[in-house]
Amino acid sequence: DTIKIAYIDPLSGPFAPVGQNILNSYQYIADKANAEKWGGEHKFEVVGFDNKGSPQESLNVLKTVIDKGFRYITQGNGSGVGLALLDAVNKHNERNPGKEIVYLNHAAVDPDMTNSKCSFWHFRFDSNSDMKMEALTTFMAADKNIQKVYIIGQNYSFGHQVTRAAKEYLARKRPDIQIVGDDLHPIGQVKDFSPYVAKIKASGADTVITGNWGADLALLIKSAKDADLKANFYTYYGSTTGVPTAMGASGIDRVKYVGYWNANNETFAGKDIIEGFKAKYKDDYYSMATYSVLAAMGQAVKQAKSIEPAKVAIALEGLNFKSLNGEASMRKVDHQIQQPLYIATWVKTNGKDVKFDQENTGMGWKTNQKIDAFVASQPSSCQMKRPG
Amino acid sequence: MTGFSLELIDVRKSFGSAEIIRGASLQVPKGERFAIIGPNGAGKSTLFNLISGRFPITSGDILLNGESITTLKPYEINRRGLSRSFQITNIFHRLSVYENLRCAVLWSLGYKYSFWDRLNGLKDAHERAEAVLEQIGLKRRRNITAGLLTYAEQRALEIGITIAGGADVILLDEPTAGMSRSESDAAVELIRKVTVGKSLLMVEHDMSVVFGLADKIAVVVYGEVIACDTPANIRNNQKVKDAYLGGHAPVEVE
Amino acid sequence: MSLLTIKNLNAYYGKSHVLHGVDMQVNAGEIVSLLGRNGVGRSTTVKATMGQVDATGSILFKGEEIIGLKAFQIAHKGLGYVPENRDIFPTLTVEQNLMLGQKSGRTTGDKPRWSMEDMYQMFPRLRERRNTQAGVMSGGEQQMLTLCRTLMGDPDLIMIDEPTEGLAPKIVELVAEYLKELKNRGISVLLVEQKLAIALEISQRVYVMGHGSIVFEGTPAELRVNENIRKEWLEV
Amino acid sequence: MEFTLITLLNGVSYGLLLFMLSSGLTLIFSMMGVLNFAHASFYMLGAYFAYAISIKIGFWPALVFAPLLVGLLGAMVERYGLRSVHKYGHIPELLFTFGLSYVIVELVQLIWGRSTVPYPIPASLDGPLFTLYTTTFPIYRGFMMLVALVMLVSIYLLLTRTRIGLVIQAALTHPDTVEALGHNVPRVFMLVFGGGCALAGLAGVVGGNAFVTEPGMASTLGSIIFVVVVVGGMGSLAGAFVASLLIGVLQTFAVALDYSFVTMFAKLGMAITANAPGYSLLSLTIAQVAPILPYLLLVLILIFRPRGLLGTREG
Amino acid sequence: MSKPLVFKPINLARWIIWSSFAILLILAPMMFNTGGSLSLLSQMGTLMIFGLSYNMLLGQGGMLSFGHAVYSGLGAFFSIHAMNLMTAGSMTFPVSMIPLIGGIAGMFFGVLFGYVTTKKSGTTFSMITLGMVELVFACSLMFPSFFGGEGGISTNRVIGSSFLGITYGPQIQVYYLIAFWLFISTIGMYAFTQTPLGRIVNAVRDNPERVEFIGYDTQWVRYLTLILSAFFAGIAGGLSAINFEIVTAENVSAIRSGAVLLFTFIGGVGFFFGPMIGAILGVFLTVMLSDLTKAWQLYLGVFFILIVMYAPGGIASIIMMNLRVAKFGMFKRVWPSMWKLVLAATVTTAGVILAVEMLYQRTLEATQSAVIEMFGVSIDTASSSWWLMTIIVIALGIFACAKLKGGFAQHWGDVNTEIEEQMRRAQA
Ligand SMILES: Nc1ncnc2c1ncn2[C@@H]1O[C@H](COP(=O)(O)OP(=O)(O)OP(=O)(O)O)[C@@H](O)[C@H]1O
Ligand SMILES: Nc1ncnc2c1ncn2[C@@H]1O[C@H](COP(=O)(O)OP(=O)(O)OP(=O)(O)O)[C@@H](O)[C@H]1O
Ligand SMILES: CC(C)C[C@H](N)C(=O)O
Ligand SMILES: [Mg+2]
Ligand SMILES: [Mg+2]
Repeated sequence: DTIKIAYIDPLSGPFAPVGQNILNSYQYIADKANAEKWGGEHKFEVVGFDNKGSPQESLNVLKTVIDKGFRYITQGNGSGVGLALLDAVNKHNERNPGKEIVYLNHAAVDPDMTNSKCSFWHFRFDSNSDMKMEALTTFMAADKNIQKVYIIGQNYSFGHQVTRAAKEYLARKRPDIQIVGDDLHPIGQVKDFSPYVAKIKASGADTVITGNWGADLALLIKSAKDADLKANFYTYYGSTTGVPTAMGASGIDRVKYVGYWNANNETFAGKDIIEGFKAKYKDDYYSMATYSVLAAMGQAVKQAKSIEPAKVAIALEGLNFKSLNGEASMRKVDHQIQQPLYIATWVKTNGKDVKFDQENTGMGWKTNQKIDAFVASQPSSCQMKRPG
Repeated sequence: MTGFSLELIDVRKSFGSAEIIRGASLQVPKGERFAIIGPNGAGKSTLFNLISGRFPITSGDILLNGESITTLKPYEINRRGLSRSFQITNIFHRLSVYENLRCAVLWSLGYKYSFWDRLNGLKDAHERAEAVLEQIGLKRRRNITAGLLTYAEQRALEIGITIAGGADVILLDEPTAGMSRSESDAAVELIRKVTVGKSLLMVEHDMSVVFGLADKIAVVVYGEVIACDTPANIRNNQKVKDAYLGGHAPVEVE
Repeated sequence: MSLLTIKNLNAYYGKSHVLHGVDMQVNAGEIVSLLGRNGVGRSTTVKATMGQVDATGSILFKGEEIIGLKAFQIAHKGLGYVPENRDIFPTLTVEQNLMLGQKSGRTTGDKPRWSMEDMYQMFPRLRERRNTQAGVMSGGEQQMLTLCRTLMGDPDLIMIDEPTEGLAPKIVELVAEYLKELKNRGISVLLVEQKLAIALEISQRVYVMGHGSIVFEGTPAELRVNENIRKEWLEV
Repeated sequence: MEFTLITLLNGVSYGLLLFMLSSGLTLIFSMMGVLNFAHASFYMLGAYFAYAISIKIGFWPALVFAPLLVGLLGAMVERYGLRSVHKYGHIPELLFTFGLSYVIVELVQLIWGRSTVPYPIPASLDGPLFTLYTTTFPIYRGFMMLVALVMLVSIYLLLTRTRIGLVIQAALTHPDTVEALGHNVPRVFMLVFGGGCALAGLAGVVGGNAFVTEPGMASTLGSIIFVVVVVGGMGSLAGAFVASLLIGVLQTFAVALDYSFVTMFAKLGMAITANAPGYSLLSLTIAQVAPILPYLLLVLILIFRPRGLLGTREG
Repeated sequence: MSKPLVFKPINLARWIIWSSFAILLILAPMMFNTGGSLSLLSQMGTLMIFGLSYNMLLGQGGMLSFGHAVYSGLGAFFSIHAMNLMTAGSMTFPVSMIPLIGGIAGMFFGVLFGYVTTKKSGTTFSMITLGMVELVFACSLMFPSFFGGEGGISTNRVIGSSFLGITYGPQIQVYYLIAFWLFISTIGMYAFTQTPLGRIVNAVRDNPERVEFIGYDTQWVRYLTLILSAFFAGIAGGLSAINFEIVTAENVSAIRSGAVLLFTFIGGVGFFFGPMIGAILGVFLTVMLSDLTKAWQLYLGVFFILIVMYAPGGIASIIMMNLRVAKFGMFKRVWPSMWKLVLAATVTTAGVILAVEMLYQRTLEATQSAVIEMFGVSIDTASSSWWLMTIIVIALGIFACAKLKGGFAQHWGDVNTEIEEQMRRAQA
């Protein structure tokens, strides 16, 4: 049978570039999975639906895809949307027993989704923002040069989570570090970051932590370069579509990111995918969660011997599987994936440890450290209601 | 309480530094028809605008039925029983002729801002509108959109809207402008008919209309009322001849 | 010498046929009046000549066919037009209104016949109000302004639609004087008038129009004696 | 001190970019009465054209040709679209441009894709212009300011030395009469619309690489330039200039100020705790309310001075 | 807009129209019973109320508002908070009446904001509403406890135990709730057009100055109308809160306000029912079309521009014009030239759609396969023969349109002049 997965993410509007890249990634991996029979005799099909970046529109799309017979949905671009979908999926499953749907989350990383708001029908294949912050601060703690930190983020749930976690964890690990300022700006609306940069500069910060993504990150870094801000940037999303182009050489050695994968990893795992993807789409493969989702799903349907969501969900719980960053597992208590994390720095490619560039800039990410799954792991407050 | 419907006491009006109305005084007794004549730019229309509340006055006083109305808004003045027409046609061009008139009667019948009355159920408004329609001779054009009327018909409608509310002081600004002889004769008849028992103040350049209709004529020159008298006296007033009439015989019939 | 010759002019508003073959002409140095009742199509004739109404037939101006040309092209050929409903530009000042009367990109090198100063001398009232917004001027003042505005474009033939409408009797006389003055300066005038007395007094020839075509052509004297025409077409 | 100066400079240069954008809009709006909702889209086109041209023959030619191209396009839009809508009145005109903005953004994506295009600052303008204390001020920002000023002067000359403005204003009420006076009204309309669009295009050429060239760049700037035009006074170029600077500086400074009622009261020795009534309102910092300031200004201006700062006519 | 159309449709007793409307509402879910059409119908219903309320301002009052979503959006937020309070047990209220809370909230803000906005009219009014909506929208991110930040506020419409089996869980129940409110609101708003205030606001639209001289304060007229319109907008908001079970900041945004303006205009502002057609099309275009094609915004934009350019009275006026022609028995005179033009236009449209889809495939989807399925055939976008064919189709279509347009315009014009002539004679 065919396992039809509805991809509900922005395919138009300001966030379309990221949405389109990830959809391509999914379809590329699906082709690979089908060729390699990851799901046994079952095939994967990922179909894109445009939610225009809006929670409300996503619920519309959700209704449509349910009517079209989809039983699996995947989403990731924006925790605001994620939370709305989570809620709607819960309601749907409650009202339509026997016709449940499963939400495969590939990137919405608000910790609440696997804590206070956790759901049996939701599985997250990205490490949540607390886990990433745990890794990031662990890495930062070792750097004695870091004295003054400035936190800047987008004014929405994910941005708030990053700010909170950064303060909490730094205070725990390096109480000597001073938080010299924090800012939340409207998401996707700021054209000129120079006032923020002036503020950062005035604060004397040597390090900036930001969860910004898309244009918000690109513009921030550009302004920092213009004003000659000599601070290092610790980001979550330096490697997403558009950012590498925008920062170009100005980000060299200054910008780092924390994520679940890096193309230039220790073994160059996923090399063939990156190359194949680039040949096909003239774009970079960076959303490795697409691989994890299909790998886990394939294994789960084989285990469940069914593609019925209720059964597959049970199989997914606690599943151990191999992903491109090594061994990963879907923790049963909260459906939060446990996987290693990478910290990498933007440098010129050198053909040795930095082979792959991004967006044809001639620059790429050099792995600084691979952090084991347990280091970043967080306790969960999830009280999951399981069906039956 | 004076016997005047309308009284202007030393009214002045300046636009910027230019004083346009320079102490005009005038008394219109109840039930009389007054014509205002005067050279172009003398301030006749401006005077109307002051009386009807379109512009605030600079100094002086205007009394309507003995009460000052200088600080009131146009709609408040209208509610006190003064209604005016415009030199340039000013109707509701996308509404039908009938609707134009019905709108004009609503306030005076007390329907105000009502959104609970059914318009078609208001018999009194309907009857009043129909009556005015009859009076202004537009019965046949009842359901035509007002914007599609001919010029003369629009002028008639303009007068209709002005009188529909039943105001007892009526101001008409060049009601027959642009009409042909026969049309303006008809208009004079109409005005005569609808202003019976009311006070009328009318600006006109057409001397046959003025002398045919007015009980008294006020002459405005440079923002002042230089004369106010019966038509016969005005006709022979040398000052008026100099300032306004020129060599033309006042009643010109070809 | 014929300055303007109109032959078999038919004009339409959308589908409604308003002019049915109008023939008339204006000679250099003449004042010609076009008379008729309301709505017979006098304004339409003038508008069609000016290219503002769809028309067929032939209109020769200084020997050139101008039918089908755009209004601004016709204006550049030296035809001036004063519309009946004044059409002053209300947001501009009096002086700006006059400035717009001057044609853009004038080619003739010689000095125009009229300067702004001439206008102010003709109607001192306009000078007083030169910096006032034209929209607030009195009806009569606006009438003067439109006339002057067209003169500023230095036309050879000026078509004036009901110039005395809304003017005080004394000013009406004044306008009549000025029209004669125009003629003296070598400008031809095509006058559309309602006030018979004036038209007959100042024009050399008159046309009477009825239902979209010319029903009488002659001198004022001829019209005065032609009871029939006056009764039937001029409703006196 | 350093902070204040730099922030002021930033505010002024941001304000000047706003001015570049709003000058074209003001021009079109004041003259033709058309609220061009697609104005920001033409700004975007300017950036994309400049990108396309600059990868072929360089930035400097792009600086000339891209605005011309955008202007040409604008003129064509006027000629084949707007002109036929003109007779229905201003609302349909506005709606036409509203629809146009949808179409342009789609076409841009169709041609250049949905992601950011690499449109860099030319090497000759890259780098610091001067250093103020420790902060560098980029050459490119200086260049932007220069272009804006040149633009201001040339529009001013155009408006005061020609009658174009008068012709158009008059044509708004009586187009036939203006034509009968010998002015080619349709052509003037086309020129003005094209010219306004070219100005937007020029802003795009300069703004596109100062910030980012991407399909969303139009919608993000769209409403703020309306604020500029209205606050300045519809139709007043000087007003648009003042308003641009005002809003630029206001927004830049607001972002930098972390004061709220809570901190203010704290300075006065009053502590307000999180459970005081209206705490969420009182604890908002100026930086946080920065986004609403332009709109607040707009509403206040419209209530208390509907003509705008330097406007002459209302509505 | 253009020349007002004087024509009353078949002047049958009003109740026939209303009862067929009611029957239509009842039967609609049975007629369109495939998959998602129920939720589409529900959305259309809410958008109809919203559009009708907007037209109270634009069509009837001549007030071009860029900020109408403020009222529906705030109505929706109040409704959803009420529902959440009910879920939490701190409030009891029948779910069916929730839209009333929305309406009252809308009205409250109408009273508040309207006082400021309606002080002015014309462009100034438009601009203040634009400022107002941006202000409210920007505020929405500042007060996350009320507006829910980016993610919005969600709720569960199934509250308490079922009443007569109605839980509002199943979509069909929600549909009927919406249909009920739509019916009531439509009657209410239609009735408004037949009241003194409703008529005076028409007069204010046509000529505000004169209204002052027949005794009315135009500011009050606008203000009261806006308040009433905000009430109905709030009802629409309340219904959308129930339907979607989520309300986000975009509900109070300029984009939402622009959308209602767009759809109301497409439907036609000159007729009472215009916005209803607009709502049907609006939902179709934004929801269905975006599923069918990536180019939906392009089509939407082009379609809208065509309407503005060629049918500024909206779809409603196109329908009414044709009905009028038919009623006067002259349809057969236009039909011969009409069907040819329609055919040519269809061919052109098909060609253009083909070209656009192929282009999209070449550029944005280049990486997928070069083949797309359209009109039931697979098309190879990489082959030049397909492109050649498409271009020929478009060229032929445009050529035919250009040739046939004149003839049709001629016939159409003749017929309509004749009708107007007949009507004039009937009047005289
Ligand atoms: N709002 C205003 N601002 C400045 N000047 C004004 C204003 N309104 C009127 N005026 C001036 O006041 C004078 C009187 O104008 P008004 O319209 O009252 O004249 P009138 O007597 O009605 O003339 P007419 O017979 O030509 O209509 C005119 O010179 C006019 O320009
Ligand atoms: N824009 C128009 N659309 C349709 N019909 C029109 C239009 N303008 C004028 N008409 C009609 O054309 C005919 C001639 O009008 P025209 O204006 O030429 O008359 P006129 O002789 O100048 O009369 P008036 O004394 O009213 O100025 C009239 O019957 C009029 O109703
Ligand atoms: C795609 C990601 C940038 C989305 C982001 N991590 C969020 O949770 O909102
Ligand atoms: Mg007057
Ligand atoms: Mg005429």
